[in-house]
Amino acid sequence: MSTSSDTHAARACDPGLSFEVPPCVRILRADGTLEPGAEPPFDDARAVELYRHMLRARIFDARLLKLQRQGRVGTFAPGFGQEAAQIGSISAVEKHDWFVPSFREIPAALYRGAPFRSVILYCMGFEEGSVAPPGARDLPVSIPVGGQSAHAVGLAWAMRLQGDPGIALVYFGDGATSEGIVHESMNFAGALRAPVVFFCQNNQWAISTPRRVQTASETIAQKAIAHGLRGVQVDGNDLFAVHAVVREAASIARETGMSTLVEAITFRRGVHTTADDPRVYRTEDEERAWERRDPVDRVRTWLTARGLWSDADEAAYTEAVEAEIAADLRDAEAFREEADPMVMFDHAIATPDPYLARQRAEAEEAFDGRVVIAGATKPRTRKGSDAVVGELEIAED
Amino acid sequence: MSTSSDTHAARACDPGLSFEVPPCVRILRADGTLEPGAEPPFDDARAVELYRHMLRARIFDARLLKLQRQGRVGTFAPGFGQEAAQIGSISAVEKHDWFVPSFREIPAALYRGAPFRSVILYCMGFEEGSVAPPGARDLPVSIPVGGQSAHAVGLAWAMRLQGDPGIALVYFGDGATSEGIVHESMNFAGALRAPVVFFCQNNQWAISTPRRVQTASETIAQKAIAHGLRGVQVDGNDLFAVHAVVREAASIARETGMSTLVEAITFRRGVHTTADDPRVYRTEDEERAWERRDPVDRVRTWLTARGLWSDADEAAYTEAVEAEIAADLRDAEAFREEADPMVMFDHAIATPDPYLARQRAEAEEAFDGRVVIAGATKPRTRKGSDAVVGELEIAED
Amino acid sequence: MTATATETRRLTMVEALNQALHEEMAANPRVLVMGEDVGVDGGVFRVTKGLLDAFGPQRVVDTPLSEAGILGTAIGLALGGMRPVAEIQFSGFLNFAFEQIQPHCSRFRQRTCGRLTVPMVVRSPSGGGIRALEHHSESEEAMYVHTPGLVVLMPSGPLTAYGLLKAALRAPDTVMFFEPKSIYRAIKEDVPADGAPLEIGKARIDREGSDVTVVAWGAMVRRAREAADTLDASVEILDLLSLAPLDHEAIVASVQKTGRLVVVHEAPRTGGLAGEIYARVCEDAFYHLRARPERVTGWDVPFPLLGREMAYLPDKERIAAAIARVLADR
Amino acid sequence: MTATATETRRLTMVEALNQALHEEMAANPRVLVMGEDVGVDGGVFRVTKGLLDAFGPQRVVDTPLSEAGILGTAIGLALGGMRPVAEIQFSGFLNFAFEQIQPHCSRFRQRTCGRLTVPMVVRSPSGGGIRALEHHSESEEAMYVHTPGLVVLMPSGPLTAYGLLKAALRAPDTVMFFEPKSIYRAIKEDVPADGAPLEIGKARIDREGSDVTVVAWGAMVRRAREAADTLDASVEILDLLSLAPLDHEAIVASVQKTGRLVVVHEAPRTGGLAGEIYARVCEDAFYHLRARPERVTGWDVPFPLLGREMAYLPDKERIAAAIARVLADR
Ligand SMILES: Cc1ncc(C[n+]2csc(CCOP(=O)(O)OP(=O)(O)O)c2C)c(N)n1
Ligand SMILES: Cc1ncc(C[n+]2csc(CCOP(=O)(O)OP(=O)(O)O)c2C)c(N)n1
Ligand SMILES: [Mg+2]
Ligand SMILES: [Mg+2]
Repeated sequence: MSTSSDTHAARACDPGLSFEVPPCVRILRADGTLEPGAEPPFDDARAVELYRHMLRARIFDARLLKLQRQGRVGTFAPGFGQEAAQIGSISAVEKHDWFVPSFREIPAALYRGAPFRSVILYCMGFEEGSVAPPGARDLPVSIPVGGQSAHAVGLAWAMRLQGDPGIALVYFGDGATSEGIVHESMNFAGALRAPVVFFCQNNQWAISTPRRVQTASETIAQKAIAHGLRGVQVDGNDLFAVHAVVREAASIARETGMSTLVEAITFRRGVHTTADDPRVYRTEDEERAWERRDPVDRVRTWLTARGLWSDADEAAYTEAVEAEIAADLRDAEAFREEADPMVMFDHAIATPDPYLARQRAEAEEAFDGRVVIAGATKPRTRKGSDAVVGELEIAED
Repeated sequence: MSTSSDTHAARACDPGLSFEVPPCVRILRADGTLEPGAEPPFDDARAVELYRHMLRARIFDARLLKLQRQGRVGTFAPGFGQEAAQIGSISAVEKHDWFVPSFREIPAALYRGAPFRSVILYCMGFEEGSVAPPGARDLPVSIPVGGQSAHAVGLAWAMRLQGDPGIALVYFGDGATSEGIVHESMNFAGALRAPVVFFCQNNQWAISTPRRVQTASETIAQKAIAHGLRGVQVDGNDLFAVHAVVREAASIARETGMSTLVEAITFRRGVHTTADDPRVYRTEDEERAWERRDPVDRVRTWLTARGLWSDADEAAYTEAVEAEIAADLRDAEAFREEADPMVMFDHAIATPDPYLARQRAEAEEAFDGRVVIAGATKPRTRKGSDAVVGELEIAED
Repeated sequence: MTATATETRRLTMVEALNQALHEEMAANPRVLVMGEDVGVDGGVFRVTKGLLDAFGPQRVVDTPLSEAGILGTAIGLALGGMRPVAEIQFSGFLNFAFEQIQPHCSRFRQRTCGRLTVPMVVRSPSGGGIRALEHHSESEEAMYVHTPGLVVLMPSGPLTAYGLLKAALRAPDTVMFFEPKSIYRAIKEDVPADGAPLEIGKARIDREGSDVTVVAWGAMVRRAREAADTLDASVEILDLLSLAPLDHEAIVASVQKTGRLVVVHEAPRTGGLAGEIYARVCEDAFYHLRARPERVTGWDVPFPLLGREMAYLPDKERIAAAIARVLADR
Repeated sequence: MTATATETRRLTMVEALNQALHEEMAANPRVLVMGEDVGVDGGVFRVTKGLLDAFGPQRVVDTPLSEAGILGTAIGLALGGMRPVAEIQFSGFLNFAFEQIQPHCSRFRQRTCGRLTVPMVVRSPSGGGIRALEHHSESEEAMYVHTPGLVVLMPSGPLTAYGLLKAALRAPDTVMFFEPKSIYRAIKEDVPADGAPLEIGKARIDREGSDVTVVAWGAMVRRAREAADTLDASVEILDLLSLAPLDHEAIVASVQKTGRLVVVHEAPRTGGLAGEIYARVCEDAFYHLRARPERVTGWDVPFPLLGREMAYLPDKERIAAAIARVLADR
């Protein structure tokens, strides 16, 4: 129950301690060749598969950006330049592990199986885009910076309590490490031995704020030391290294309960969100320097050199992805045309509230004959629905 | 404006780093003798003076506890056992530096010049007890754990902006280091180079929660590493060591802007607050072990051995302090009898609000002929005051 | 409340809450109690006393000192199939966790069209009257009521505390459960063993009357009763119990009957829930109102230190005077 | 506002706010602007554009990403003699700093009997209507109004934004300054150079009328105007500007004149400020009310993603219908 006095006696004469952040891990160099003596963490087939995921995400990202510029979807946060960090990490955990994204993880979400349609719907502003299939261990986008880190700790802890071998992999940025909640979460993970991989994509910028303004610490990885966790750095534009480092962190977490903070050093090559203009705060030189370290090019060069990928493969795959996007976009736009505004009443709360039901009826009346869905063209006709607001859903426990 | 690409290139190949928490500093051993080769950081006269401050605080603490048990003052957080940590640290900074307490710093506040009367008034529940003299750089008690750490950063930064050589010394406990705001504050201090000494009294307990449950980190000091600050440990029951360590931290802060987190290893010998019962969560063994390391006894033994202090001195000084307390207590109890409830209206806000003025009048009416002050016996007679609520005070800028 | 068991015991609110926790933890292995000092210490008010011994350290967990961490982690637990009961030591410190409550507790359901939900209970002692330190006496229920997606409950005595906490532990939503700390030990009532939960969203008529409706909740119900006792009038006292959802029908029905309204709350006047109750009455009983309604509340100033606490909180005298004025109006 | 200078320019609200900051920073060397992306980027809405160049990095500071850190540090700056203007990027993220606002901004003055005060401005874009991401559209003014010790302001256009921000920068208290982001660039008005501050606590009659009073603030003032334009009635529109303190007299006087009341706000209905306004009217104009008042508000659900935002926010049609109903009542 209480700490023994001897423990305290020992504490009062601590002999001094030293802590390490080991050298940053890299396997695949920017020029697409392997570091001497280093090997990919998986076989060729898997390398091709993961490359396809990276490429698929990049194609979608570019397409979504165009759609946003055309006014067909709303604001979003592109993953351009961070594909290795995301695909490398998410592919290193199991389907059974929880995926806890921030707001920039479209590539990782696609890897987990989110259809383009869902992402498009979300970007169009429909909660329906955040509905993961039953049983999927994927959280939706979390916009408030850092807050999701605590959810990961709770999920990991819940699994441990239920004898479930899963862990939680949570994403956030360099800027997020200034939010207290990220520290509270790491501290909880340490104190409760909840198995989490805290995956920080240090993409050098938090909107216009550069990494060095964000914190005086030499690395992000060393922030783990504050909470008794492991802290490691990895070249975040290196698919192989990210995968290897996260796989190791995941297995340590799974086996020992010890969490790791992984700092993946990468670069946001695009805009922060579509509302942002990076030219205001950074130089083309910097952008070009990171273009040379591009994560997608790097793997393509390596695959091509090994004869595992060709320009023809690239063209064919690109075409297939574009077609898939086009189909899903049509679908999403059709959905929007029919979207029901009343959904906001139906999922606000499950506890019955007659006053809310009355507001629902008031809304139904007010919307009649008008267009109340952004981007839709058809006026809503009163459906005469008599759904009961807050009808008690069957609680799972 | 923006980070150069070369900086980033360098970042991506960080060679690994190591960080130190140096050995815990001790000068005066628990048995009242000096560590071999160690010297007090000040002369004999100052040692006596600081001892008197420690003793004075301890006498007052015991008296206040009795008053609380008698129902004459409300709840408070005793400093019993932490006198070396507090007097050692506060005496190592200048009057001109900001003193930013948590809720357990009565000893430090007394050192800064707070009269017993003020502390008693505060414990009786009167804001008047928190009014420092004009120009004093003392913040009032901060009850919400950790929040005051950010104020210290702002104060330190304000001084730097105004060309003022001061620094801020902020107090908090081991438990507070789990609050996000403490990390946000350390990070701000690092990022802005605001000169702060973060002084953590690790007294082994946060109410009933032992240090090891609070965090998985080996030390509290290492939490500084997360934010690029210095982190050091000191025997918090050693007046000399605490003074020396804080003096150094203060002078580094003053000269370079680099902040330090000092972990003073100490023990709360008494109750958490007067509402707490430590027997529920800790053992007598533990309490006895720390009794042997008592900070006051330790200095007394040393002083006595050097012929600087005697039992007669102790008795005479104790008597003088008791008399001073008795006088201030009488004064405070007289104050209470006459205390004006309307003060809460007068200092809530300075912007005029007629609706608040109306509530004030309503209150004045409601209080007439009744006792509305806790502990007072006299009914209030309507003073017919026509004070204007929210009269604009002269803003200082 | 319909007692389903025969055995009843005379309990304080602390004991009644403790009993509800014991029973629900025994019945549902997913229930887990967490917070600062809830384990070994049994909570600073002893509400969780004995749970650690009964259910072990896996289910009764002393956490690090961080409110956002507690509630954020509890959200993860709830998403992961557990049913956490998180204690925040004093409701004033919920401020430190608001970043998890509004953005996450209140929104996961809508965010995912009902696919992911956060059924959990946030227990917190609230209100003044115990001569506590600064920040230990706030009544901030209005801001949670104004946050859609949350259930907000406040019992007024041992029996309602028991029934509401049991209901909270079975509710499909995040429940903010405010415990009026000044009556933790002030009242004893007969509480059944394994009693039924109360229905969320239903107010209780504490006392029937026909001349004036006094709406109150938490510790103020008792205060209203004391005030009514001093008056020669038929006072109906409505004990809200559920602040979100509000029992709109009960409020409206009572005022339609009495034609007069007094609302009492500890929170500051401006922006407090009295305004909402006025609005509900204006919406559905406007033409029944026979007199200007009144509100008796904390003043629009920060809750003072304990010396002036009595001068801050609505008391019997102020409530009685307001009722009398409303009765005398026109 | 009385223009004290002759020169005026046609400005958007963003430009007017920017001008006010320029002028106040030039006039008072203690004013310092801080927050996420306020420096190099000029703020995500460009309200602080050009300030870094004009006043340098000591007075225009890009901070780390932490709202509690920003406001807590700003409190220290204010206590230390500076006059910080802290920007919180979106008002939804004020949740992350509530632990500094309620416990400290609102209380230092009372805590020290006026000896230590926290005169500072917390600027934050608020409200919906710009098709933003989740958490970027909230209207949470009611919880700040319900926190004694704070001033809460919300302009309704460029000119009021200018005058109120100047007032905020000279006020003795912490001012929560909410900028309705949907009208940042939607309206242009003539704004004087070196104009006078507006008086805090005073509402503005946006449009005089005699049949019904519509109380609104922020972006809803314009919406109310559009609604009134569709009706054949003499509508008085009261633009509150100052939410704390509320201009009680102006509200009461208008309803005493018209006898009818509609309140419009973006925030969810239950617990929103409409209730408070009903209460004020009940207190001082109860016997003048000739019809059941109405409120047109956001629904009691979390602010939806942009697809359903139009269905959430009060619009011209809903406001006009409510005014018509109130006019038709009895
Ligand atoms: C609590 C909170 N504060 C502010 C914001 C606004 N905001 C969105 S993203 C962002 C920067 C995040 O930077 P980082 O953590 O490095 O992630 P990145 O965008 O680079 O992926 C900010 C300030 C927010 N969403 N949440
Ligand atoms: C934000 C907040 N949460 C909880 C509390 C209740 N509380 C007061 S002191 C305390 C423990 C503090 O422990 P520590 O920081 O170690 O300081 P100590 O009391 O040991 O001096 C707690 C939980 C509080 N005052 N503020
Ligand atoms: Mg970033
Ligand atoms: Mg402690």
